[in-house]
Amino acid sequence: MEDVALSLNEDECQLNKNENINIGKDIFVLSLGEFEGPIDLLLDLARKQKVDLKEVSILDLADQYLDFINNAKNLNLELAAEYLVMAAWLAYLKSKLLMPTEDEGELSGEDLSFALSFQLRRLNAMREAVKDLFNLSLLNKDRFVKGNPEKEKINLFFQDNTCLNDLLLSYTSILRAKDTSEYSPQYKKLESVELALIRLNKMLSDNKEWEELSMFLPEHLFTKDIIYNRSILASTFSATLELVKSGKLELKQKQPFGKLFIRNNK
Amino acid sequence: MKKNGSIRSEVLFSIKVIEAILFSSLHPVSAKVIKSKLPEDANFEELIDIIKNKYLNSGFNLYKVSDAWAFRTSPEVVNFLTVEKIVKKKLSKAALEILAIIAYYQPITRAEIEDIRGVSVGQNSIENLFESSWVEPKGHKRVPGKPSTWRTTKHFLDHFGLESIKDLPNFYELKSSGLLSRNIEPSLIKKSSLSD
Amino acid sequence: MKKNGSIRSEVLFSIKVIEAILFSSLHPVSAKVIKSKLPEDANFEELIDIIKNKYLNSGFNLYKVSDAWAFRTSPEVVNFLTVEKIVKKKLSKAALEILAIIAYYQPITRAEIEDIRGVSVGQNSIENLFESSWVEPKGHKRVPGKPSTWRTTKHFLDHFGLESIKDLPNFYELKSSGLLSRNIEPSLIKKSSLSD
Repeated sequence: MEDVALSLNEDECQLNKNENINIGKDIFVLSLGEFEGPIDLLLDLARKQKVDLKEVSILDLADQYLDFINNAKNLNLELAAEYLVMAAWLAYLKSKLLMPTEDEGELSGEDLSFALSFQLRRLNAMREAVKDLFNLSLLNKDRFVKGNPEKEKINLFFQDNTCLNDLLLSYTSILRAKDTSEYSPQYKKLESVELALIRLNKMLSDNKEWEELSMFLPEHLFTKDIIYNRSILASTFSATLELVKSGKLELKQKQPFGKLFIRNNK
Repeated sequence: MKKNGSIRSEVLFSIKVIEAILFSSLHPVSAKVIKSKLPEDANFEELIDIIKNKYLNSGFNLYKVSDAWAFRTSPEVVNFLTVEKIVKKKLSKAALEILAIIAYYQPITRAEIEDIRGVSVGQNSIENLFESSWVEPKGHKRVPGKPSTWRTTKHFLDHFGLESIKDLPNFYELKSSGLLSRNIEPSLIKKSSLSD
Repeated sequence: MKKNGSIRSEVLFSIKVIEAILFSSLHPVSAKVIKSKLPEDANFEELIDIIKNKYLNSGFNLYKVSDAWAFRTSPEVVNFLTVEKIVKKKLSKAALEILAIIAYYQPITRAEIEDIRGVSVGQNSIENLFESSWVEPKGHKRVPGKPSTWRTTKHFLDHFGLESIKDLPNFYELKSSGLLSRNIEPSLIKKSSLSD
């Protein structure tokens, strides 16, 4: 909490701050900027009537306000819209007060002027309240706090919030990290084209007749490793094409997807 | 509490404890904190009364601020004190008016403050009061848009030497005159015109 | 100074002034400053004596500091001014890792911990765990340099609700709980029964 003292200047207490405004007189000093909106201006005008706010004549007040606004217009001053809205409303109120209608459901001129008077008295009460508040015994002005507050002696108890799960997660993260460092990918067992070439060369050396290519696959072809089996088929076929290309071998097939036959080209 | 006309020693000791706690603290100390330092069977209200009376004619007095207590120098001797200057933070006239309105009408929404003042309340006005610990939000009003409502803080009471909001100047007079009502409804207009 | 057994009102007022000055001042106040606030004919020594006696059995007393005076809380009740606060905190990531390694591999030396973690262990890391009673030294390893070995404490078991170190889930239990799977998902960690 900030240690601040509120202060209220004497001039801030002045509610009748615009003594120099003379309504309807030749000397007319306009300083709307000093008012916080039309209600503020109205309150100021009401206080000029120098009677209890309860007794203020709303009709007189409306006239004074409208004079004020008209004067401002004559001086070609730009008036904020809210001042004009209030002027229009007061003109309406005035007509209601002067020519009462018996229209049910609409507020009477008396109701409206009471509402306005209530609003003025309420705002005035709050302005007085500000003054009253500052007439109290204020802290750091009339009453003082201890000059040298003693340092709070605080005993801190540290309660460890670590739970077993934290410990285990920490441990397993170490284990996982270690595992990563020893990781070596396992390659699938495959037969290379080079191996198939060596195999075919050996098997073909003394072969002069057409024979089915499947006869040249290794003996234990059908192992459990399907990928390995397929790699043998693929590499054997690739090696065959390689040997045909180099002229060492002849290859024939009678029909599409039919059996392949090979023979030595010597 | 008294035995053969003499205050028992436990009571005397409890009084000492309370005095020391209040004496050493800058801010008002809540009843809850004080009670936590006293024996279970201590009669807190009676102890506070004894201390209040004891310092009635001292250079510093016991003040109640909401549900907390604090020693503050007596306003009687203020002219004899040369206290290290405390930074005075001036609030604008508008801010002071808003502070007073919040104090008297709390809890109150920004829109209601605008109704009373007849002008819009700048975005920062209430926030500034909040940052200086004069006001604090107090939930939302159950109307469309659920606007925040505001109330004054314990610091506000402490600053103006008030025990509670009911001790605000003319609080009861304003209340009974109907001026503390927020809305000017036709029904209210007629009723309060009668109450004058 | 006394008249018909009652202290004169000027004296009472001077006492109030001195009390307020001492209360509100930041530092002990010198006799000279206090005297400057009192009427010329005031008997300073007597006033100070009265005040000293007045607060002899209070929660705070008048102390003379060199040639200055100040109120200080009574040493009798100073313990009641202590505020106890519990601060909840967790071990740091590094400390937790070291603690976990000690728990699983105990007794273990600092060098061995470094081997497992793959990073060096800060000079204070193990000492901090020791001061917080998580681990304790357990003799020396019979290797060159005779390094200290560390093990977890009874406090460690108490804190984690373990009866013995054997109750820590072993490698296979961790594996089956999913904690060791490579792509461990946060949701899995939370769902894991180990958290209970």
